Amino acid sequence: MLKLATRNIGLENSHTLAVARANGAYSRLEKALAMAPEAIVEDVIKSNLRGLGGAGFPAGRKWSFLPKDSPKPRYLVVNGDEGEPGTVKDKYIMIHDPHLLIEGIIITCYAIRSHKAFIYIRGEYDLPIERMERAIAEAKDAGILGERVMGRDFALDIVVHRGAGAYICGEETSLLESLEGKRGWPRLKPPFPAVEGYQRCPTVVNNVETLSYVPFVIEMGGQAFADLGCERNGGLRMYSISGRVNKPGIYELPMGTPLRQIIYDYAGGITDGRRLKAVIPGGSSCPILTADEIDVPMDFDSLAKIGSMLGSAGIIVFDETVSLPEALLVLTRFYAHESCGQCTPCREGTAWMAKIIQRIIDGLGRPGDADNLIRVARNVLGNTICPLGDAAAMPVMSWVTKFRPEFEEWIRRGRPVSESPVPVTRIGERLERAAV
Amino acid sequence: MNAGLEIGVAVGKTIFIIMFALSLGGLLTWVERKQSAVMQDRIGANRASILGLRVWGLFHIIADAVKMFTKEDFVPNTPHKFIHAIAPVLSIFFALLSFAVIPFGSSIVIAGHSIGLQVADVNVGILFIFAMMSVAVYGVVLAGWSSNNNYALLGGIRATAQMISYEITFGLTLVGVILIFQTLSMQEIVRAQGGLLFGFLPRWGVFLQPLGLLLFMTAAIAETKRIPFDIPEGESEIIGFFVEYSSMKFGMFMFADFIEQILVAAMVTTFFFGGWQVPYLGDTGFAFPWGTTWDLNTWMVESLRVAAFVVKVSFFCWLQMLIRWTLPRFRFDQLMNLGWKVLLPLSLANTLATAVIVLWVGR
Amino acid sequence: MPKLTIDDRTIEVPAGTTVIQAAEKLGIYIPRYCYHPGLSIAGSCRMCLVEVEKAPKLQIACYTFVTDGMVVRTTTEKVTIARQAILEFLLANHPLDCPVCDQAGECKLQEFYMQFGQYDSTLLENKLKKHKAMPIGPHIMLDSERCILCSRCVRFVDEVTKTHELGIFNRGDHSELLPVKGVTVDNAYSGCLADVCPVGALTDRDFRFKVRVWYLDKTESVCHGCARGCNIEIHSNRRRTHHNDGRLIARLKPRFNGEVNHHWMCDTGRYSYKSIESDDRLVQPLVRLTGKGQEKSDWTLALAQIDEQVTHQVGRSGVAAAAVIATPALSNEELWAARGLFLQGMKIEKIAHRCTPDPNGVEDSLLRKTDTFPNSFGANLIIGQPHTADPTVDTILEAAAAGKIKTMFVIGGGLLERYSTDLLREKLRNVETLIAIQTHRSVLTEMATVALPMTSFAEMDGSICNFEGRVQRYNQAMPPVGQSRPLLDTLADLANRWELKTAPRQPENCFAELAQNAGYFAGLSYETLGDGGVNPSRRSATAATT
Amino acid sequence: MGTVRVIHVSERRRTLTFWERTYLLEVFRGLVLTARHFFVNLWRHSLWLVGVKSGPPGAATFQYPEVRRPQSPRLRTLHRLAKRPDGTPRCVACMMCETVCPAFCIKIVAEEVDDSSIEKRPKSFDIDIGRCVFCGFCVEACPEDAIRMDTGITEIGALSRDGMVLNIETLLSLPPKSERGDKPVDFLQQQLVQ
Repeated sequence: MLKLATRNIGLENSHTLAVARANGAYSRLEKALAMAPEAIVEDVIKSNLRGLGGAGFPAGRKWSFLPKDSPKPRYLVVNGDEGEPGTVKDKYIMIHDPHLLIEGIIITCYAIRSHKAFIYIRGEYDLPIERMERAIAEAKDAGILGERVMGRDFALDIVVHRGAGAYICGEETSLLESLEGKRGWPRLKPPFPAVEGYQRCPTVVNNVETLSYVPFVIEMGGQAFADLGCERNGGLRMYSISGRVNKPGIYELPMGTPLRQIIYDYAGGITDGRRLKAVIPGGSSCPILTADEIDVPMDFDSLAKIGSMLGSAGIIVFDETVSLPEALLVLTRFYAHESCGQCTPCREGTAWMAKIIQRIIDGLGRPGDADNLIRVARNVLGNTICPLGDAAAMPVMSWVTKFRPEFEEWIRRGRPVSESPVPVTRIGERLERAAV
Repeated sequence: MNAGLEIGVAVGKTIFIIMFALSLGGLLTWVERKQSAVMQDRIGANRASILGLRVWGLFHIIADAVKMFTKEDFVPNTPHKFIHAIAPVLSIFFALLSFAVIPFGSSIVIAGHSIGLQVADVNVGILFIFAMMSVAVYGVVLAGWSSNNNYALLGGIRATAQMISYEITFGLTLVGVILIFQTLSMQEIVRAQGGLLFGFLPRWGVFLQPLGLLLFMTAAIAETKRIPFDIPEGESEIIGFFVEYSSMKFGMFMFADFIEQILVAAMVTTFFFGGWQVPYLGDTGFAFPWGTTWDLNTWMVESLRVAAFVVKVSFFCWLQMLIRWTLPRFRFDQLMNLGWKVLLPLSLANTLATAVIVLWVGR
Repeated sequence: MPKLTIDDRTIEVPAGTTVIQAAEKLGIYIPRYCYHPGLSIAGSCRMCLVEVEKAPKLQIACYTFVTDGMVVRTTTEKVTIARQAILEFLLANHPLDCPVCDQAGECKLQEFYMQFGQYDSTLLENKLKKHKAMPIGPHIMLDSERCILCSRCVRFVDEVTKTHELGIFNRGDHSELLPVKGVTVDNAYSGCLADVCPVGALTDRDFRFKVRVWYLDKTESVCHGCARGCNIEIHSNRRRTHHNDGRLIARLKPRFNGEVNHHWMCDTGRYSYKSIESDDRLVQPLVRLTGKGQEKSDWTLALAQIDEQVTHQVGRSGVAAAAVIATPALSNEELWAARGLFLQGMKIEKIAHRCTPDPNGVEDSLLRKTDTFPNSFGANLIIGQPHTADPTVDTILEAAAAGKIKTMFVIGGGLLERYSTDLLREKLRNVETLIAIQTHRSVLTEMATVALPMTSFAEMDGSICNFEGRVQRYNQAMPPVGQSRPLLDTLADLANRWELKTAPRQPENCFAELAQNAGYFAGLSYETLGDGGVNPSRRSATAATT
Repeated sequence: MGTVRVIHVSERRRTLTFWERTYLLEVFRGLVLTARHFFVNLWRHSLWLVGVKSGPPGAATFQYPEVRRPQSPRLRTLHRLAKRPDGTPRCVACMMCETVCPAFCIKIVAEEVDDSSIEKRPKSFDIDIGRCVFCGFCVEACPEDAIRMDTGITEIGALSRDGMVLNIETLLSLPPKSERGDKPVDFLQQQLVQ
């Protein structure tokens, strides 16, 4: 089984420079620094490396959007906010192989001619922050970072920025706002960060995982990397799988691995041999898949084709004992809580949906509620500044549409579905009933 | 019979007939309200009470009288204050005077003296009544003129025009009656209606002069200036000759109206409905057409006859009320059209036809 | 110049124009909350969503810049549904406060809901509770529940006043507009917050519950608070006289003029209207008869007294001992009439308008000016320049104090803000015949031989020149207070009595005469002045360059 | 529901038949009609008089003021101002009624109240009943259901025009008909006391 980004995970002290170097770290950097920056960008474009934070925008293309003749400084911002429920991949890279990330950052900065990079890590990630800071210090001491990177005429400084723990700060423009010290509110686009980003200067914002694959693109060459994956989705990626499976965890697999294979072959199938009910394929904001839809290849394009998204590849598996309305309540409450409050549809819509679902769970549902949920979600969808509104609306729409009988039953009876062969776990009972 | 007794009898009869007219007139003010109310699904005046006693509003007569007497007597700024004051008196005076020739019974014999139940058995009674009614218009005209008010004057002029127009019909219809009964004496006319027609029908004017009755009633109502011929007054919209009158002077006009109404009822009774005659009742008792007889003494007969007269008059008062509360007012042009173009030709024709028939039958 | 089509109508607009602006040019009004032409673009209310051809989603018109060949539709079903949805969202947590809300009647939520809203609400959920009726400054009341978080106010204090008192706190639907902790919103322009707020979240404490806005009549006017001459609207309450404590003028609102004040006005100007109907207005002529104290009088007697006293005094002490102070609080027309009567008619050389600068004057880069007289520029043109003597008020007061002035006219307000009561009393002690034509009672009317009430700017048409020389006209908003009369009438009456040439009594005609005689105003009339005024100095400058 | 029958004016002004034009028969018919009413009513009155009260009465009259005409619950009668449970007026002086009033008979002066959940209340609330046309628009317009026309009071009188102006105390003191029952309120008396 080929391992790239997770190659060093599991080695003892893999986070130290010594261990990392012994296992290949910074060898790709040497190679990269010998190349022309344009060639690196070219190679990355060829590699079909997609933005693995969730949007799936080709990384190389993003880099190429930086204005060529701007006198302003350029910045690389690494998005380590990893707020999407069900996703834990960046954390592992930063904890276990920070030097891989640093290597990726240096290569990218070299490729985009940036001399300053920020790593924005979510506030709750104590250990990753500690490891990253230590790794940067080590790299600086070793002359890998600093005024002269690897002794070349290329200066690079990496700053670790600790976020304060807002889901919205995973969105690139609000991340930049947050980085600038402001309230984490998404910006209007255009201009995109590539043109006006951090401090209104050209900025590339990439996910930790994306940048961690950059050294391998250099190592293998763009085409070879692309061939690992499937069409237009190059290389591997890390799938975090959680929920009712026997072996939840992170699996680094090629792009396009079928979902069924991931669940049954790698994650060991459903707990206690129960029936699969539904799967969220790429983090909680992605539309849900029913048990019949899991033969889909896990890549950006295939999932988009069936109306879902690969997102951050945070697979969440629900078995037949899971009460979906209650699970949806957890999700919508999360989004209502994390909505930044800037634009109207998201601010009011997320909270409204959460209130409706809460009311249904409380047994006070009304006949029109399911339709109203879909209608509210549709009104939020696409009308917001940033994708958080969509992220909140899409699950509601897909869950209520695909599992409508279960919702209707709850609305009608005011309690969970009765026909379930096994007792349904009441998630709601474990939730504190703080006002949404 | 000595002169003193004769005067006493005359005074007695006069008092009787005046009391009859006045009390019935007073009663009619109550009847007017009550009858209209009952006709219109209402209750009518019933609030006046003495010690909580209401007797269906009868005390309203007294209340009205008290009110009329105690209200301010407003006299308009007019140079003819005397005429203004005398006009209502004229109105009521001539109306009452006409009752002198109305026979309210045959005659009674007291202590051998036969006393005719009529104030004055004038042998030209019809002409007398006719004259009195014609003179009554002065009251109205003078009232309108002396009020020094354009509206009152116009009302008076309308009254004159109306009364003159209808007087002709009024007179001509009576010509038919005179032709048939061949007398001008009221008592004689009543006595002439005592027989039977075709052996069973009372020989009343109504059967001999049906068209005459109709025309007479119409003209007579017009003479009394009551709805539908109330153009001289028209209280509700066009107002009339007594607009400047108040207090008892106004009351006298109103009262004159009611007196005239009784008078018309009495005349209709006398001319067309056999006056005091009771069908089949002779001087000695009833003699029914089928041969049955029922003897009664003179007093009984005479009482029945007076009662019959009172009942008949009351009925025609009621009938006039009914008409007054049923029909809407004529427009002035309609009034004139009716008078000159319908009633006058009809009454002429009626007179002519009567004359021809009387001649033919007489021959 | 890109050419675009909005609702099947084509327009060519400069590059950099947004769709909302282009649509406005076509007369198509796109509803908006957060967009304000005087502030930066937030794009957060999403009310202005429109359909742009080839765009996958609806676009916000306020932040979509026009491109050539762009096709925009503002009335499609998609747009209608989106607008209904946005209004539904905005109202989800909006309290049903309209009955007690001062904004009702000019509230954009009401207006747009009536126009674009979906009338059947599907909302069953409870509304959130937030802070209500918080006085956050001397002039502004905040009701967070009513706030729709459009952030106009936040941008106003950040971008216009740069005082940063307001912020949006908390997240999601708990977001709440609040003043920064420990800060009161007391900047010099805080009243504008009530103007920018499209709903009833920020309301004017001064206007609170006085009149319902639908009873107000609007008159275009110019602020007389300082030399800036901000364009304003006088909102008067003539229809329900028992409201607003029985006063006619309810509030002043700024009127957009890109050359003068843009959308704003300062608080000093905004609340200056209170003096118009204040209790210390002079409402009746006052006459001091020889040997008696000052008494209330009527116009006929007062004018006769002026005639008699001034003729007598001037006859005794000569024209040289006569002086006139016509303050720059007067309009151009009034100054012109005063000049005609006193300088040309009566040949009084000592006619002054210039005062010592206001020691308390404040000035900032936005609007406020040190000179609190509204018409210094015009007074200088009309009274000052063509007249060689051109004394200042100070020199005249000195001369009066020295006993050289026996007859004096003091016309127009504003002197009391520059000179203390005691100082004036001291300086004018020796003036024997003092004629004061004033709007308010003061030491001047108190000392006056005859004091005549005159109308304030709200009761009269007129024109003034701001500090740049822009000639702007204002209109009568209410009938004269008490027995006060327009100064033009008073001066014409006096001129008639002295058989001197009179200036027209109608301000419009008077201005026409002024335009004929004073070069600066040449070619101007009330019509050409229009709503925004004209700056002849700039006109000549541009004429010179071209 | 049936369709609406349109009556044309020409249809109503049809020409009269000969017998109608002679008028005589019509007069007679009219007299019969009124006479029938007279006798039927007289009969009914008589029955009632002798104590047979089961039949219909002879007159539709209500012996006011002893007997009052039953009021429809929807009848618009004298206004009152509703109170909150704590006795303060429900009215928040929003001026809706004043604005909608076609007779301009409502005059409200608002004032501020410390309670931030109410904020506004009427300082004075005058209705000039002498001007009121009882259209009920004020009740329709009221967003707080504060002004109601359910007192059942229809006898409104005063000895002066000023007396017809009801102030806030009077309006608040009036009970709804449902509470008052049929007990008549001597409204004039109340006015005179003031």
